[in-house]
Amino acid sequence: MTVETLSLGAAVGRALADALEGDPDVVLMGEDIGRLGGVFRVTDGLQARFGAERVIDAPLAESAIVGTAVGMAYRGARPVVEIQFDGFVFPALDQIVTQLSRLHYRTHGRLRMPVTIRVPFGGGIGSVEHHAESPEAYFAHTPGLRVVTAWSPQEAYSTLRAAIASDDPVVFLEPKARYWSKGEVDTALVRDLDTAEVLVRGRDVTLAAYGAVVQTALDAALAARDEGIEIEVIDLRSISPLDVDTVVASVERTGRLVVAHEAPAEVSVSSELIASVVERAFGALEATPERVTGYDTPYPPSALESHYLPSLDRILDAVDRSLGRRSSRTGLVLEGSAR
Amino acid sequence: MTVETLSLGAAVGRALADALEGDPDVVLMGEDIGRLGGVFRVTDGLQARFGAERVIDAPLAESAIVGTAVGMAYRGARPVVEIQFDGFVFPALDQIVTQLSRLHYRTHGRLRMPVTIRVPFGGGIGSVEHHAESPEAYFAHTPGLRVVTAWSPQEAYSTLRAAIASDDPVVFLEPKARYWSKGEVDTALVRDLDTAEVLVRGRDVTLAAYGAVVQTALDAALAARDEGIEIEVIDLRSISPLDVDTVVASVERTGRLVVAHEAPAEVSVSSELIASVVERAFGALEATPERVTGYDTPYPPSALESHYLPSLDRILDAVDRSLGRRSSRTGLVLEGSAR
Amino acid sequence: MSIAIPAPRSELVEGLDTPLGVLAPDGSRRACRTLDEHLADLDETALTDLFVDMSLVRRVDEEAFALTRQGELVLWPPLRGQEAAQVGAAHALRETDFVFGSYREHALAVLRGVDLGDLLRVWQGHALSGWDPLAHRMATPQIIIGAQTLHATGYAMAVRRDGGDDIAVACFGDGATSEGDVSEAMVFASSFQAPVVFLCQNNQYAISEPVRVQSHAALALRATGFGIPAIRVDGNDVLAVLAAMRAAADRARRGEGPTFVEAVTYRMGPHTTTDDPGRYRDADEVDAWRAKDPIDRLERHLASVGAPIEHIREEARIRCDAIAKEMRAAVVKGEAPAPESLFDHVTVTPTRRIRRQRAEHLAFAASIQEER
Amino acid sequence: MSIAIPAPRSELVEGLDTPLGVLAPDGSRRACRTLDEHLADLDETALTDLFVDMSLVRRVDEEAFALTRQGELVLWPPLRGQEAAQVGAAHALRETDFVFGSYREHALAVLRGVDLGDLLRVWQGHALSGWDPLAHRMATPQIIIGAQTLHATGYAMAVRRDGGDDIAVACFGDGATSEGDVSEAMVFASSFQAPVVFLCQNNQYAISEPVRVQSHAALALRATGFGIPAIRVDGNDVLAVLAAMRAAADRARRGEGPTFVEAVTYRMGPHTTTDDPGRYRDADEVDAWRAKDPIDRLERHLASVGAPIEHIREEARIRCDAIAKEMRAAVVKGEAPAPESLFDHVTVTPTRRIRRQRAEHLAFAASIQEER
Ligand SMILES: Cc1ncc(C[n+]2csc(CCOP(=O)(O)OP(=O)(O)O)c2C)c(N)n1
Ligand SMILES: Cc1ncc(C[n+]2csc(CCOP(=O)(O)OP(=O)(O)O)c2C)c(N)n1
Ligand SMILES: [Mg+2]
Ligand SMILES: [Mg+2]
Repeated sequence: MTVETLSLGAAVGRALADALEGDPDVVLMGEDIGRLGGVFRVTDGLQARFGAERVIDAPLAESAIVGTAVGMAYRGARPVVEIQFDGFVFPALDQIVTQLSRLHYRTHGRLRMPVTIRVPFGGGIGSVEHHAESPEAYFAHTPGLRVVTAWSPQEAYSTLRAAIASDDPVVFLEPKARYWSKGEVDTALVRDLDTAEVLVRGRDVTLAAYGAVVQTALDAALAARDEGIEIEVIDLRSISPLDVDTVVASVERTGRLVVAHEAPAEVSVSSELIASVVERAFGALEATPERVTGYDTPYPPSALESHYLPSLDRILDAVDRSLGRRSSRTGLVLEGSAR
Repeated sequence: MTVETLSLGAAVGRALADALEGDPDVVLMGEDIGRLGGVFRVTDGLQARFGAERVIDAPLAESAIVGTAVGMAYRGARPVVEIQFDGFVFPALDQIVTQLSRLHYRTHGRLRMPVTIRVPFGGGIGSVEHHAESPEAYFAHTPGLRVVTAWSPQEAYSTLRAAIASDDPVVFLEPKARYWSKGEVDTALVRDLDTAEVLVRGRDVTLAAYGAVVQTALDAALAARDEGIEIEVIDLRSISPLDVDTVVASVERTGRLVVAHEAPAEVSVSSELIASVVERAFGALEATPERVTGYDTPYPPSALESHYLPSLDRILDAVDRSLGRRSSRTGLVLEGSAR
Repeated sequence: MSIAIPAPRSELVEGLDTPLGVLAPDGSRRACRTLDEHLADLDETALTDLFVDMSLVRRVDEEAFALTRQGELVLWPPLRGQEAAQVGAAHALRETDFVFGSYREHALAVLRGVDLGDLLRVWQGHALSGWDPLAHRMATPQIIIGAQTLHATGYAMAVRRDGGDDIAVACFGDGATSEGDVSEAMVFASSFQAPVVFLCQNNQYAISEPVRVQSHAALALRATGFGIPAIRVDGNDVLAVLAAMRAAADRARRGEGPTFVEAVTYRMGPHTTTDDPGRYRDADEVDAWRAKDPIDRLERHLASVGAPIEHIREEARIRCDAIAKEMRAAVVKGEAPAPESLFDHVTVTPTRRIRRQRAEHLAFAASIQEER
Repeated sequence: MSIAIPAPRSELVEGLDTPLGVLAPDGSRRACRTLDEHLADLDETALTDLFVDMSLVRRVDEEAFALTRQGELVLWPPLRGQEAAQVGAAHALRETDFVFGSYREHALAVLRGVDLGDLLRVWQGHALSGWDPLAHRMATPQIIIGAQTLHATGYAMAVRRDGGDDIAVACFGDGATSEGDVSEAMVFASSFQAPVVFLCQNNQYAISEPVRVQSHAALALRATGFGIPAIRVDGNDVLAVLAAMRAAADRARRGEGPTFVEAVTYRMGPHTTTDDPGRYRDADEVDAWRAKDPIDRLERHLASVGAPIEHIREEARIRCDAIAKEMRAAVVKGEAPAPESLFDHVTVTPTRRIRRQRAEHLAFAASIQEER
C-alpha cells in the first residue's frame, strides 16, 4: 500500500504510469501527450519512461484517435486515449457511437473493446470556447459505453485504474477545474465502475452530483449545517449506468432530491436521474425534485461562467426550495412540499 | 388551398418542391438525392425540375454536407440537407454541435443559420444495422438546435415547410416506417416549431409520443376505449424545445403520464419529459409516470425489432400499470397509484 | 496573366492513365514489368484455383440474390463483377493477416473460411454479425462507410508494436474515399508507417453517384498526397489484383509502410437488392463492362494455355451446385434469435439496468404469449 | 523481389523541394518565373504598405501578449513569425472576398478593418466573438481545428450558384491537415470546382507536435491527390505569399476551381500564452528561423532599393505606438457582458424554456445581490 498526497492531475498521471507498468498491452495515445506531457502535464514524463511506441503523439484527428484505438483493441491492446478538451470530442463521436460502443454487441460478445477515452471536462477555468464543456449526456445516451467521473485525487486514481482494467469501453471524464487540488491517494484502493458513494450522511435532502460539482455540493452541505439543515451528498461517480439504487435508498430516507451538474439540463443526466428516481420511488418523494445545472445555452464567454455554472448559492437555493423554505428564485416562502 | 391525398414520403417531397419553388435561396443537398431521387424516392424529380445547382448530389461525406451547408448559409442560402439514414448522422455531429447549432450564439446574433437537416429515422422496416435508429436525444441535448418530427403526411408537409422557413437550424426527423402511409395534405396549413398537439382527448391517462409511435399511440387509445379507458394522446411534434405546457395541462386533467418513443430510455426525451412534468406538476401526478421505449441496448437485429420497439401491447401494459390495473410486467394487480 | 500551377502528373502512380493489367478481356496474356515478377510462381493449378474460387463466389452471390427475392434474406449487396478484385486480394494474403471490409466483401469472407450460415445470418436479419472476427481474422460487415479503414490502420499500428510481420487490409469503395475517416486513416498509416494495405474497389458507383462526384482525379492519386505509394490495376483482371496486392503486402511486411491499391472494376448488379440502377445508368455502360467479365477472361486464358477447360468448368459447376445447396440449407436452418438475446453483450458484465429491462421484458413477453 | 512503386515526384507541386520565394533573408530580390508575373505592379508605395502592415500586426501581437501577461486577456495565440503569410494573403484579396480563419489570423482581421476592441473582446473572455462576420467578410475565430475549411468551401459553392466572382479563403495550420474535415473540404471544393483558396500556414508545429507527426510528405502535395493544384512558397517572404495568393485567387475568379497554397513559416512564440515551447523545441531551431524574419527581410529589401527607410521606419513606429495605445484603451473600455446576455441568441426567437431560465436566473441573481 502506498499513500501519497497528489493533485488530481498527478493522480491521473500516476494511474496511467501504474497501468503502463502493470500491463504491456496498455498503450497511450493523444495529441501532445508525449514530449509536452499533455496540455495539462498529466502525462508528463510518461513517453520518456515508456517509449514513443507506448505513449504515442497522435496526428491531429480525433476520429482517427478513437478509430485506430478500436483497431488496436482487435489485436489485444488496451488503449487509453486522450481527447485534449471536452469540446474536441465531437469529431470522434461517430467512431465512439457506431463502432467502439457496439462492437461487443455487434459481434455477439466475440470482440471486447477495452478502450478508455480520457476527456478533461467542465468549466470554471476562465478559458475560451470549447474548453469548458460537459458532454457526458451524449455518451450516457449511448448503449454499450460506460461513463465515469471523479472528483478527488483518490477517485481519479482508483476509477481510472478500474476503467483501464475494464473490458468495456469507458469514457473517463476528468474535472479539469480540480486538476490542481490535492488529496491523499491510496493506490491500493480499488473502485468499480457502477456505484455511487454517499460522501456525507444527512436526513433532510439528498444532493447528487458528479465531477467538479461534488466539491460545491460538499461546501453546500457544510454551509447548510450551520442553518441546521442536513444534506446527504452523493457522488454519482458513474454517469452510465447510474447507480439509481443508492440514490433511491437515500431519497427514501430524506424524501427530497436535488441534482446538480454543469451540463445543460435538457435531456441530461439530471433528467434521467429524476425520471429514474420518480419511477422507482414516486411515493417516497415529499417535494418536487430540483435541478441545478448549466442553462440550456451554449457555454457562455468565461466572464459569465460563474452565472452559468451550478454555484454554491444556486445549490443552496434549490435545497431551500426543496425544503419549502424561502427561495430567492420565486421569492416565496413555500410550505411543506414545493408543489 | 390545395388538399391532396399523399403518402408521407410524397408529402415531404411536395414540401421540398414548394420550398424550392417559393424561395430561390433554398438549396437541397445530400447523397443520391438527384437522379435516384433519394433511397426513399422522396426527392424524386426535383433535380430534373430545379437543376443540379439547387438539388445537389453530394460526395459521400456527412461532415462536409453539414459543414458546407453552414458555409452556404453565410452567403444567404437556405440549405436543406439530407442524411440518408439516422445511423449515418454521427460523422456530421461535430459540425452540427460545435458549428451549426451555435453560430448564432457565437456571433451574438449576427449570423443566422437557416439550415434544415432531414433525417429519416426509426425502425420497424426490417433493415440492417444503422438503418433503424432514433438519434434525437443527441440533438435535443444540444442548445441552439430545434428538433421536430412528424407522424402524418399533413404534419410532414407543414412542419417541414416551417423548418425550412425557420431562421434557426432545425433537425427534421422523418419517421421512415410511415413514409408509405397516406393521408390528406392541406398545403395551406401552417405549423410552428414548438407546440405539441392533443390528437385525442381522454380523461384517464396522458400518452405522449412522437414520430411513428404516434400511430401506435392512437391505436392504443382505440383499443383502450373498448375497455372503457380514455387515453389522451399527445403528438409532441417538437422534441426540442418540448412543449411541456401542453403535457402539463393534460396531466393536470388525467393525473397520469405515459411517454413512448423508440430511442433507448437512458438520458432520453422521455427522461426529460418526465423530469419536466414532475418539476412543473408534481402535485398533479397520481401515479408513477411510465416510459415505453427502446431498451438500453444498441438497435437489435431486425428479427428482434418487434421486441425492441414500443408496441401496442407494451403501451397498453404501461397504461394499465399507470391505472393500477393488472400489469403483465409485474403480474400484480396494483391499487391506486403504482407506488 | 496567370501562373501555371502544374496539374498532377501521371508518372506519380503506375497505371494512372490505363490501369495495369496482364490479362486482356479476350484472355490473352500480356507482359507487365511491374506485375509480372509477382506472378512468376503461378502454375496451371494456381490459375485453376483462382477460376474455381471466382466461380464459387459468383454462385454464392447469385444464390443470395435469389434467396432475397424469395424473401429468405432481408437484403443483399451483390458483388457480381468484383470477383477478381476480391479473389485476387484473398489469394495474396496469409491466414494470419487481418481483413477489414465493408458490407460487400463476401468473396473474401468465403475464402477466409467463413461458414455459409454465418455469412448469411446478418442478411437474414437474425444477427448483427455472423462470424467470429478473431477466428477468421476478418472483421464482420461494416456499414458505416469508411469506418473500418481506421480499424485496419490501428490494427497495423499494433502489429508494428508487436514486431509481427502480419498485415492489415482495409477494403472500401470509391464512394468511401470522400469520408474524413478514410483520409485520417491514410494520415495515421503514413505517419506511423503502419503495415496496412488500402484496397479500394472502384466499382464506379456509390449507390447512384458515379465516381466523378467523389473525385475528378483518379482515386489512386489520393494516396500519394498522404505520402502513400499507390498502384492502379484492372480490377477485373484477377492476376493484376493478385500481383498488386502481393507487392503491397510485401512492402508492408518489410516495414516499408502502407500502400494504396485501386482496383478499377464495375458493380454489375444493383447497389443492393432494393436498388434500381436503371434510374441512374444506361444499359450500354453495363454491356460494355459485361464484355470485360473477370471470370470469362480467366476461362479464356486457361483455354488458351491448354488447360483442361471442360474438366475445370465441370469441377467448378459441381462445387457451385454444392455450395448453393449448402446455402439454401443454411438459410432454412437459420433460426431467429431468442428474444432474450436482445439484452446480451451490451457490456461484458450486464449492468443492473439491462438485467432489469431483460427481466421485465421477458415477463411481459410471456404474459402476452399466454393471452394468445 | 519487389515492385518499384514510385514515390511521389517533386514535379507535381511547384516549390516542393524548396519553397518558392523572391526575397532572400538578406533582402535581396531574386527572380522567380512563377511568382514574378503577379508582382509586376508592386512599386515602392506598395512595398512600404506591406512593411508598415507587417510592423503593425507584429505590434498588435506584442501588445496583446503583454496584455495577457498583465491579466487583461485570458489567453492569446501569438502570430509572431507569420506576419508575411497573413499580410501577403490580406493584400491579395478584395474586400468582397470572404475569409474563414482559425484563431491565429489576427493580422487578417486587423487588415480587414476589424476594430481593436472587437478583436480583443474574445480574448478578454467577454464574448464568443467580437466582430460582425458579414460586415468584414471574415468569420470570427474558429477553435475547432479545420471546421472552417468546410464553411469556406460551402461559401464558395454558394458563390458559384450566384454567379459572382468573389472567392473564399480557408486559413488553417499544418496540424489541421490531419482532420477529416479538411480532407472533406478538398473533396467538395474539387468536386464542385468551388472558388476557394486553401491557405495552409505551415508554422512547423501543432502545439508541441512537429509537422512530421502529421505528414511525411510536404503538405502541399496533399491537395494534388484531391485533384487540386498546389503551390508551396516561403511563408516568410511577403511577396511570395502575395503572388501565390493572387495567382490562386485569379484561378478561382476565373472559374478554374480551388488552389492550395502552403506558406512555409514558423511560429516564433508559444502556441498560446499558456504554452511552454521549451519543452518540445530547441533554441537553435528558433534562432535559425529568427534569421529568416519576414519583416527584417522586407526592411533590408526596401533599403536596398533606395527607399527612405528611416522615414518608413519612423512612420511605422508612430502607427505602431498609436495602435498599441488604442489596444490598451480598448481593453480598459471593454466591459464584461451583462448576465442576462447569457440567454440571448440561443435561437432567433427565444424559446419558452430559455425565457423561463432567464427570468429565474435574474431573480436569483438579484436576490443574491441583495443579500450581499
Ligand atoms: C456514413 C455512411 N453514409 C452513408 C451511407 C449509405 N450508403 C451505403 S452504401 C453507400 C455507397 C458506398 O459506395 P462505395 O464506397 O463506392 O461502395 P460500394 O457500395 O460501391 O461497394 C452509401 C452512400 C452509409 N452506409 N454510411
Ligand atoms: C478538433 C480540435 N482538436 C484539438 C484542438 C486543440 N488544439 C488547439 S490548437 C491545436 C494545434 C493546431 O495546430 P495547427 O493546425 O498547426 O495550427 P497552429 O496552432 O500552429 O496555428 C490543437 C491540437 C482543437 N482546438 N480542436
Ligand atoms: Mg462503389
Ligand atoms: Mg501549426
